[in-house]
Parts: sequence; structure tokens; C-alpha cells
Amino acid sequence: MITIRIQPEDFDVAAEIAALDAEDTGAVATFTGKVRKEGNLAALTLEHYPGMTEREIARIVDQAEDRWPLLGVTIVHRIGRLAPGENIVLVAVATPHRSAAFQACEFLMDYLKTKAPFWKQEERNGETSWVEARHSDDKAAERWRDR
Amino acid sequence: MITIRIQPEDFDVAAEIAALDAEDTGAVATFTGKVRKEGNLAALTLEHYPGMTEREIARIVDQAEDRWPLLGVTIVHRIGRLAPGENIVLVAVATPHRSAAFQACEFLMDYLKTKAPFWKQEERNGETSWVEARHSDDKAAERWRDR
Amino acid sequence: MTLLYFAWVRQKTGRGEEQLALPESVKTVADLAAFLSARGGGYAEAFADLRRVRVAVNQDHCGFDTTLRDSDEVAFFPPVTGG
Amino acid sequence: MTLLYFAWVRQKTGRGEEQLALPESVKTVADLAAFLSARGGGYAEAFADLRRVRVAVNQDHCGFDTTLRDSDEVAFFPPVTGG
Repeated sequence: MITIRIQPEDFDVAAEIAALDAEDTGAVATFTGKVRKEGNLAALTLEHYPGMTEREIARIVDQAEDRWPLLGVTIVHRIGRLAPGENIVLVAVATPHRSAAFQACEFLMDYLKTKAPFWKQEERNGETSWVEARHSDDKAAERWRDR
Repeated sequence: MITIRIQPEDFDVAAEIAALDAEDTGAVATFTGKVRKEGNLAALTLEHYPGMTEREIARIVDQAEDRWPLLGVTIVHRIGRLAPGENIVLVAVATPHRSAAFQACEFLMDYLKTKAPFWKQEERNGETSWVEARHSDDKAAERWRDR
Repeated sequence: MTLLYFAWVRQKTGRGEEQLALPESVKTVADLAAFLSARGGGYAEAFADLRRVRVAVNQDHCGFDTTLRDSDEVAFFPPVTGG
Repeated sequence: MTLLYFAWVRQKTGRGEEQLALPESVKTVADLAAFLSARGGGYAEAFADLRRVRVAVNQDHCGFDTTLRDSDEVAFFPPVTGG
């Protein structure tokens, strides 16, 4: 089962894993991205492109399904204002065996980071600024091209 | 914080992730291994070597800490009789950034599979047999030697 | 066509969405960016350095050489930073 | 010394644990395996093919060439299959 949700609300990892459950599941890998509690960071605000976000994530999941035998995928990405310590994103993947679970989960995160239309704005000392894209994220996504 | 538990009881992934929480956490990767629901498999029974299991897992975690900046690691491995669909093992890793979280979580699983003294017995059609070690698991652990 | 702007591109142009009849001079996304930039002010700032701007046509990532039709939805935004 | 057996090695020997005064002939783990195998019956079966058996001395994985002392805890078991 494929679940893709964009929402302001937090998510419950255990409930999302339980919902993934399939007969053949032997392995579940999850990734949770959180707002780091760092120095003067007051909050992150996540903006997105409604419509395209869901389409783009569905395309990324399609690509993952072409590569690995996925029994279930859940992607939840939060939007709006998030305080340090709060969850931002969850990727959960169920597969028969562990290697595919790890690889698919990392692939989905790498592609989410570089393809899904979200933008982060930081609040520090009462000032806001847009987070710059990181070259290392592009490199992480490129690794998958030749595999 | 490092948590290592060997127990007959099930675990709650969300609670384990919450307990991992650290100031700098930006990424949490988890792996859950489950008993597959396959054909005539009635149950798995997990036996272990008390004392050595905890020591061996602690050594594996030490090696992971030498390689990556880990903010928290939780490993819970169940023992006893487990029915299809039940959880067997949880590895959860908190790090500042995602790449380390994925790598450390996979490293810990690969080493758990090949180093921690657990043995699985299968029940099928009223007969029991010991699960054979898989060459692919040795190969998975060997990958980390040269990195 | 529908034009959409996100993140700092939206802040520069001062709006998130606008309708535009495809101008005769505009064949590609690059032409459209030049057309919008020529409005001056925040638009000129938004499109001052196209290396910093990404584009999607009808909700697909694409290049500035993409040919446009009047029915297209065209979005301009910075490199994405979600996840 | 304390001897421990796990999984099918335990089933073959018929016990999980036993105490043994280190025999004079036994210098290494390989010697100990030969000594135990010489008991015949399930012991001979357990140690019939040492390629299928792994060993830990004092709760560390080690090889069959490891030298033993009377105070050691020695465990024999199949390749591990947890996780």
C-alpha cells in the first residue's frame, strides 16, 4: 500500500508502521527527519507546491517500486511552522528482506530532498531567511543513477 | 544514550524513538525485523547466549560510534516463541544528519545478523528445524570492512 | 497561462499566482523569464540570476528551453529544500 | 572450565551446560572439540564437522586455535541467525 500525505499535523511512527503491515513483510525501515535544536533557531516554516508535491512524490515512489520489491511505502511530510525538536518528514518502507528496505528508504529520502517541491524558511533572532539547497543532497541523489 | 535490551516482550517503535531524543537530533533511522507470514510457518523460536549477547551487541555499537557521530542508539532483540507477523528486532539510531543515520542503522543490523549469538528455530507442520545462516548476511557484514 | 511563484521568488514578485495571456514573443520558459524580468522591480530581482531559479511546467520539473503553450501552468522557485 | 552448548549443538550433546576439569591433552579449542567428540554418541555428532560449529571463549568469538585455561567459559554453537 502506498500512502502519501502532506499535512501540518505531527505523525505517529508506530501507527504508520502498523498501517504498512503486509503478509510478507520481513523488514521495515523508517527515516524521521526532525528540526534540530540548534543555538538561535526559533522555528522552520515549510512551504510547498500543492498538487505538484503529491505528483512528484508519487513519481519518486514509482521509481523505487521499479527498483525494489516494496510491500508498502508511507511518506508523510509536514508543512507550516515547526519548532525545534518537531518532526518534519517520515519515510517508512516495508519489504520482504532488509537490504531492500534500507536502500529504498534512503533512495526515497535522497529524491524527496532534491525533487519534491518544499522550501524551508528559518527564523533566527526574529529574522527569517530561506534555507539554501545543499550540494551534498544533489550528490546523494546522483549516487542512485548508476546503480 | 545507548540502550540494549534482550526481552521476550514486544517493543513500541514510537516509544523507543521518543526515548532516543537528543538536542542535536536531525535524523532518526529505524529498522524493524519481523517474522514473515509465509506458507506453513507456525512460529520462530529465538534462543540466545545470555551475557555474551549483551557484550557482543555493546561491541558492535562501539564500532558504530567510532564510525559515525551517534546521538543515540537503541537495540531491542526479542527471544522466545514468536508468531508470524510479530516483531523480532528493532535498531533505532539518532544522528545530526541523515546519511550517518542510514549507514549506522544498516551497519548495526548487518553486524547483529552475523555476530550477536542468537539462533532461530522454525516450526512448520509440527516439525522444528534450525534456520541456516545465510551467506548473503556474511557478505553484507563484509562490505563494511573496507569502508 | 497560470504563473506560480514559491519561496523567495514569490517574495520578490510580491505574489504567489497570476494569470497571463501567452505573449507573442514568448516561445520558451527562458523567453517567459525575460518577459517577466522586463517588468522591472521585484520581477527583475527574481529573475536576475536564472542559475538560482528552477521551473516546473504543468507540475513537472523541466528546463528553461521547454516550449510553452497558453494552457500551461508554469511555476518558478528556488532549488527545493524539503525533507 | 564451563562448557556451554547452543541451538542444534545443545540438542546433539543433550545438555546446555557442563563443568569440566581441563584435561591434560587439551591445549586449544580444537583439542577440546576432539576430546568431546571422543565421548561418542551425540557429542560425536555435534563435533563431526567443525566447519559447521563456531566457538566463543569467555564470550568472545574466536578460532579453534585459541589456547584454553581451566577458568575459561567455552561455548559451542552453529553460525548465528538472529536479527
